[in-house]
Amino acid sequence: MIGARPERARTTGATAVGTERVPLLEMRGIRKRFGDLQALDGVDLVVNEGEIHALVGENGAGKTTLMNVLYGLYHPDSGTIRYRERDVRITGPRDAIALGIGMIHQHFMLVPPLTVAENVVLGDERGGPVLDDRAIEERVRGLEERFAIAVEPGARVEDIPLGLQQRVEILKVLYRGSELLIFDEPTAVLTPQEVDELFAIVRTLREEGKTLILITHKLREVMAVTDRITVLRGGRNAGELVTKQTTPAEIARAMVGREMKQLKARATPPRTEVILDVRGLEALSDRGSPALRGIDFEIRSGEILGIAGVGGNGQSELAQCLLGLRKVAAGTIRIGGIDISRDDPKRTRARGVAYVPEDRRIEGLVLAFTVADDFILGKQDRPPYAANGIVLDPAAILKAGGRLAVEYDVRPPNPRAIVANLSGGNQQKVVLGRELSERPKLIVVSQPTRGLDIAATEYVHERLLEQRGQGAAILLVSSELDEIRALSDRIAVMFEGRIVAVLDAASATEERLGLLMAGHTEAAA
Amino acid sequence: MKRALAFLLLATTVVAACGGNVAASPTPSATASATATAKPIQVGLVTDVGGLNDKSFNQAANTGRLNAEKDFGLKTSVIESKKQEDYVPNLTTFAQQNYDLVIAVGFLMQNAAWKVAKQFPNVKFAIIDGAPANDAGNTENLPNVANLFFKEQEAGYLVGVIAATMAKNMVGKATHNTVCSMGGIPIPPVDHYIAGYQDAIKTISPTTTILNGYSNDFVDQQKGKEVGLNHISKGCDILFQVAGGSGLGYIAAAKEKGVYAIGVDVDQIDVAPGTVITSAMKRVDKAVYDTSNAVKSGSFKAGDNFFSATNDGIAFGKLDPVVPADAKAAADKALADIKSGAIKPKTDLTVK
Amino acid sequence: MASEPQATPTGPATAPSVRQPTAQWARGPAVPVASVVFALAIGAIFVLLSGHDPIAAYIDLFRGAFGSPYDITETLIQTIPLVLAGLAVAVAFRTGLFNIGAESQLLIGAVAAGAVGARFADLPGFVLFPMVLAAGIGAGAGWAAIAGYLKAARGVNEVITTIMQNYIVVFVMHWLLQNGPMTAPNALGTPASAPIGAGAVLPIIIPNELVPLTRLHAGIFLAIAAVVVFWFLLWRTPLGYELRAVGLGARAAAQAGIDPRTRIVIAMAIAGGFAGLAGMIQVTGVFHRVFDGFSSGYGFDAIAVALLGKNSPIGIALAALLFGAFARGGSIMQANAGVSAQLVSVIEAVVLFVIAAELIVRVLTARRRERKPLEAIA
Amino acid sequence: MTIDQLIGAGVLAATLRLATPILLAALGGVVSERAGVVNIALEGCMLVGAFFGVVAADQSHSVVVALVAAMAVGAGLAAIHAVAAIHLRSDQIVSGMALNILALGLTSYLDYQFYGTTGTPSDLAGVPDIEIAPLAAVPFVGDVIAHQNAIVWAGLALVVLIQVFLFRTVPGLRLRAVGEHPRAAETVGIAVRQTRYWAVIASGMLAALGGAYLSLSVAHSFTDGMTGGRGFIGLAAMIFGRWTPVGALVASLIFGYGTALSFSLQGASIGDVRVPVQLLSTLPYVLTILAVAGFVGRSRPPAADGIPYETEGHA
Repeated sequence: MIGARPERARTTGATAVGTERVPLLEMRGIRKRFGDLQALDGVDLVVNEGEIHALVGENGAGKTTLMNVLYGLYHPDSGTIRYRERDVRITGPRDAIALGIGMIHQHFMLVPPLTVAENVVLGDERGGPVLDDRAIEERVRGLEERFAIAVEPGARVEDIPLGLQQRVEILKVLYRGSELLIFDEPTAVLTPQEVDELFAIVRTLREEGKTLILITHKLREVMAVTDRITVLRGGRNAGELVTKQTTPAEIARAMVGREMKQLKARATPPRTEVILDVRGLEALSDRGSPALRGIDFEIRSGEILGIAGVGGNGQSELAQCLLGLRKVAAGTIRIGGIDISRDDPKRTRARGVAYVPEDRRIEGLVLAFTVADDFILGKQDRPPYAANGIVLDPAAILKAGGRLAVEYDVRPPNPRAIVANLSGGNQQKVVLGRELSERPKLIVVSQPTRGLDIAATEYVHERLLEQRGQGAAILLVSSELDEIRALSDRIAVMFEGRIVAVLDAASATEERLGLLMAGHTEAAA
Repeated sequence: MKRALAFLLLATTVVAACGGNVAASPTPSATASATATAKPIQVGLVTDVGGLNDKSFNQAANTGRLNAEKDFGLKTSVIESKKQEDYVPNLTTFAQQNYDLVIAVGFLMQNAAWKVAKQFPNVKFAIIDGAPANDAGNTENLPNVANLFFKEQEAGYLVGVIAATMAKNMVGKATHNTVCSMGGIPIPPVDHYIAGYQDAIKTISPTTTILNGYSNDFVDQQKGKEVGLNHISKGCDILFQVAGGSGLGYIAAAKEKGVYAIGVDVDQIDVAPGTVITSAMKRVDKAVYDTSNAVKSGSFKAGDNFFSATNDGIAFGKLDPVVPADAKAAADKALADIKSGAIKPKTDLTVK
Repeated sequence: MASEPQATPTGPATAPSVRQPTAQWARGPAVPVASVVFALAIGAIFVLLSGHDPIAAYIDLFRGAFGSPYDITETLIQTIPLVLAGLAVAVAFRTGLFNIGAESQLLIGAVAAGAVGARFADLPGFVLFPMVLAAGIGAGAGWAAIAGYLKAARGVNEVITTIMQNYIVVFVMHWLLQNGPMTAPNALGTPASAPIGAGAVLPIIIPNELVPLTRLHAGIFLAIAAVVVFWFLLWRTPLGYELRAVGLGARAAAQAGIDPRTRIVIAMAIAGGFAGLAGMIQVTGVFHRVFDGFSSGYGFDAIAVALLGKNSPIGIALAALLFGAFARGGSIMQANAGVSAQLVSVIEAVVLFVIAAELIVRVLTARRRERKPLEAIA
Repeated sequence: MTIDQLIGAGVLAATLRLATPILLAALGGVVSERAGVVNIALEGCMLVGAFFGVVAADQSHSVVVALVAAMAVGAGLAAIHAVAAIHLRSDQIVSGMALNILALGLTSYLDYQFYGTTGTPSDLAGVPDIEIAPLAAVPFVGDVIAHQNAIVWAGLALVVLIQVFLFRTVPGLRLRAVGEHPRAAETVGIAVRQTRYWAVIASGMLAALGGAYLSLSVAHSFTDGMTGGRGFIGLAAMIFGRWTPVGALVASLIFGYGTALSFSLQGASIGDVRVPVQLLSTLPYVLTILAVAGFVGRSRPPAADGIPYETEGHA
């Protein structure tokens, strides 16, 4: 069926579920430098056969770099890797695959125009040079049955939701008979139900004798599913823990080296003035199918409305419609009573709408620009940046850039720095500085903390709450339910282009939200 | 990088290996510092944008230059113009270096030659296919400029006589009584050839069908060939090309389909033996050769110098054996008649 | 990062050309100079193999380009249209567009300038010259804007449109000038228009007493002005900022209220305007009428010039000067050293390859390069 | 204007002939760009193919040797581009433009050195036509396809072959993966750079075959710059055809048809007005723009097209 390796895995796996374990993998003293950055500074990692091992740490702690070293994508400057008690040299993914190491990447390594089955078998197609679609689809189907993972093998990857794409990634690894599976931040894009399904798959895999490394910074998941924990901080080991004998607080301390702040409680209730009023909004997706099918909601001054939902249920299109980036097919969008549904982004923004887009690297920022230049994106034709709207004033731009960089804690606070060279958190601060600095009435925020470390996440949240306090209406789209629940006054759940429920934050339990997001409206009501 | 170097080395080796084939490379000449005393006569040739490899009059002019260098012991050089704006500086370059004769090849240089020749009254100039033209576009003859004109219509007429005779008598593969021509672009020096050709055919064989076309290109062979195939499909079996490199494609069409072709400017009998039956020759090489000799011997004549049938500046080329004696005789007679003035070939197209 | 596929609305080919706009020149002159030397060394092999003395040939090359005041002015005349056409390519590059059509934009600018200059030849200069200037710039701009419009409205890749436009203009010029509507009744027997009015002619700027025979015309001031305008437009106006934003991040620009579609049309129009100006200058400064097919490839050399100059104003001016020097010096090299004109093209290509492809830098750094991981900089 | 001038067998046969060199260049573009490398040096590859095909035919008197030599030199020129684009991660447009200039200069120079005074030999071995005797007698169809050149058929066969290769074989799947998402390809053990090298080299060979078609099938000689921008038109045909071989064929045929019309309509009138022959020549170009604007519109290149792939350890 799949090849010879799983047989061996199964026999060894039978003993591995017990407590006495042999190390499957030993990485010792791994160092890796990128230019001025010492990404890994003598890291050790020991993973026992048959366990689920958590590799935790903040963004930038070196988790992914370490795993890329293991997978052969980077070569360590020094350090040794032992696998199955043999020293190994992994010079590329091919070596890693041959050893039985597989990786489920955080940014999926899938080729969007190819089918699910083609992606699964890519690089190890078997059966001669001719591509036999039916044969590979059959093979993939067999694999799916064995591990109870369901995806349509003939579907194009670009057409299926992220949750299913992740299953394709898992299938790719299983197809190659991997015994050691590395999951890099696997839950970032999943709904609670999908997370549960993923963990079910994960446990099945362990029962099948696989060994798993789970890279994450979500402590709840660490506690729920793993056996042992390695904590990294700043490219060094910061703790080896056994899950059953530790607490989330202990892990968190190890990760950040300090106590975490608690979000400030929402001090004031929302005001009464309605800022945004959306009625009967309809719009088409890029492919021309209905993406929004009649959306009604309003947001008041000083209120945060969270939008929960599985990715691809219309959240992005909703944000784009509000900004004027997407054509509104029907319905109205009123800001302070004025319909802006036919306005382009320039006019929309002139009405006081700000936007923190989902993908800051593509949509939020011009990466090749300087910090100062990115701060004025969209304001380039206004004083003080352009006198009379005709001539740019570089001195004013630079001055404003310096001021905003300090005000929004961009590090280094150098307005001439190229944005592409900043960390993700600092890039997001540039976006915030641009969008929030002119007292917007409505802020449309999409995935504001994706990929950010804890400190940057806290910073973003504080800034959003500060805006709320100043009376802005905020629409928050996020796939992080924790974030939505922590920040929102009310939570709207989107499913298939509709808002299926609007809940008070207090009554929005994770279970209820999860069911609504999955389309079980009656069960959750 | 290693591969890149290896390729370059390969390429250069090819050059080196084949270098022996090079017939005549231009001689490095003395720099401007040479003084007028006891120096050999210097002749500079400036081509138009067609370049030395145009399979047409630039190439012919260069042949004349090289022959003159060999036969008269001259020092000669050539500059290929890459753009029209290069004409003035290129002519000036030779004039500044006190060349004795500077030859501008092609009517495109009439204005440029006028400008430069006025600045250098002590240097002699010659313009192939043209006369000095002032900025208003009017011809303004200068005492140091020879205007070398050719009567292309005469050459066209001569080959037209051969084509008409063969078409009328259905000689060899010429069985459809249809003859054709193709120009590069419809401009006077091209159309003069074709006008003379058509004139001869209308005169000698009025029943013969005449077609004419243009490739709209002087380089692209495939375009020339397509026009040729189109003509052949309409029954043409004698094809006269006046289109430089593109015309080679017209000849290729004739060769492929087994019909006859007529070359232009230079003797193109060797381009496709058995296909090319003759050529309408414009002896640019002779004009360059003669003018160089005239400078050396002191018989340089400014103003219009006509190269025509009369002084063998115009001729028809070598004949393929298929050309019957009566056709040759008719052409010889036409040549004599043109010389005597009894025939004056038209310069306007009969069939466009 | 390079390995992350990013579907941006800009063309496929353009992205690499606009990254790190000034990286190389910023490193100082050592690398470009070393590159030229290296390229000349490779060229010397060819010269040697063709049976000539490379040292003498290069001396002629240099003397031909810069050996006397006259030579310098001739080099500058060659440089002027290359600068302007280079700017035309660069404006588009900066906006994320690949303008292969500078050639046709230049030609149509020349045709328009020539047509107006000849039709209203009797008008006084202060009326005629602005008309001719506007005609040249306007025709180039309008023609190029078609490609921009088709891209913005219909999604037609500008590479297709501008390539096709190049050919269309060539044939339209054939038609206009070969016994066509613009052909002069007294056109020297050549395909050419009537001369433009004296009022439209750009004056020679250096007295003949100083540099005998020089043709250097006031077009050089227009070219310098254009370089300044290019810089000012792109780096000192909101519009230029918007064009650069669209070129470097079209989606980010779009969400910030900068509509890439309108900017694409504007950028192409500006590009065409520069190229049209180049054509207009050739007509008013050099030919004083329109000749059929007078440009043999300025528009293509311009791509090389823009890329060699890293799409920066000074870089383009220097690159154009280099190409101009090759063009002028190459003629002298052929006249004096007898080196074939084609070899100059070969050397030119090697220079372009070595400098613009940053061959030396990249060979030197090829082994030291490491890709920063996303996480490391995130 | 007659029906025969518009869709006669002669026009259609000419369409095939005129489409072939553009098609081959476009196929080269498809292969290279599908793997993620923009190869604007197609024009140069065609030109060296045209020239060295003639040189080899002259020296060897063998068509096979000539075609192999043409494609080898095309591959060599493309290999330089590959080194610059893949190994050195230079700007791919710059490299391509430089190689175009190099090819034009080098072939003109060598042409003059080899054949300047004599011209290309007239007895040059040419690529033969393929006569399909059973079809020759069939009206119309026979006139269109019974006497086409071997390379015309080769071009059509290559459309099928490359279409099948790209979309129905394992190496084709890998090549597309490399052009869409090289990192994903690398993570499953595909050699990204090696794949790209082969693709670029293959593109040079295809373009060179197109050049050899011009010199060895059409003209039986070489003239300077005889490719006349067909490499660039091939590039346009590739985009027009949405980076697929079949699409490139359609685009090339439309362009070839426009060109064929511009010849067959010479002398035709619209009403009483004779269409100037020069304006007829704009037909293929206008037709192409109209076709793309009207029917094709936005087309999406391979996602990693033109972006150098950076990885550690292979430099």
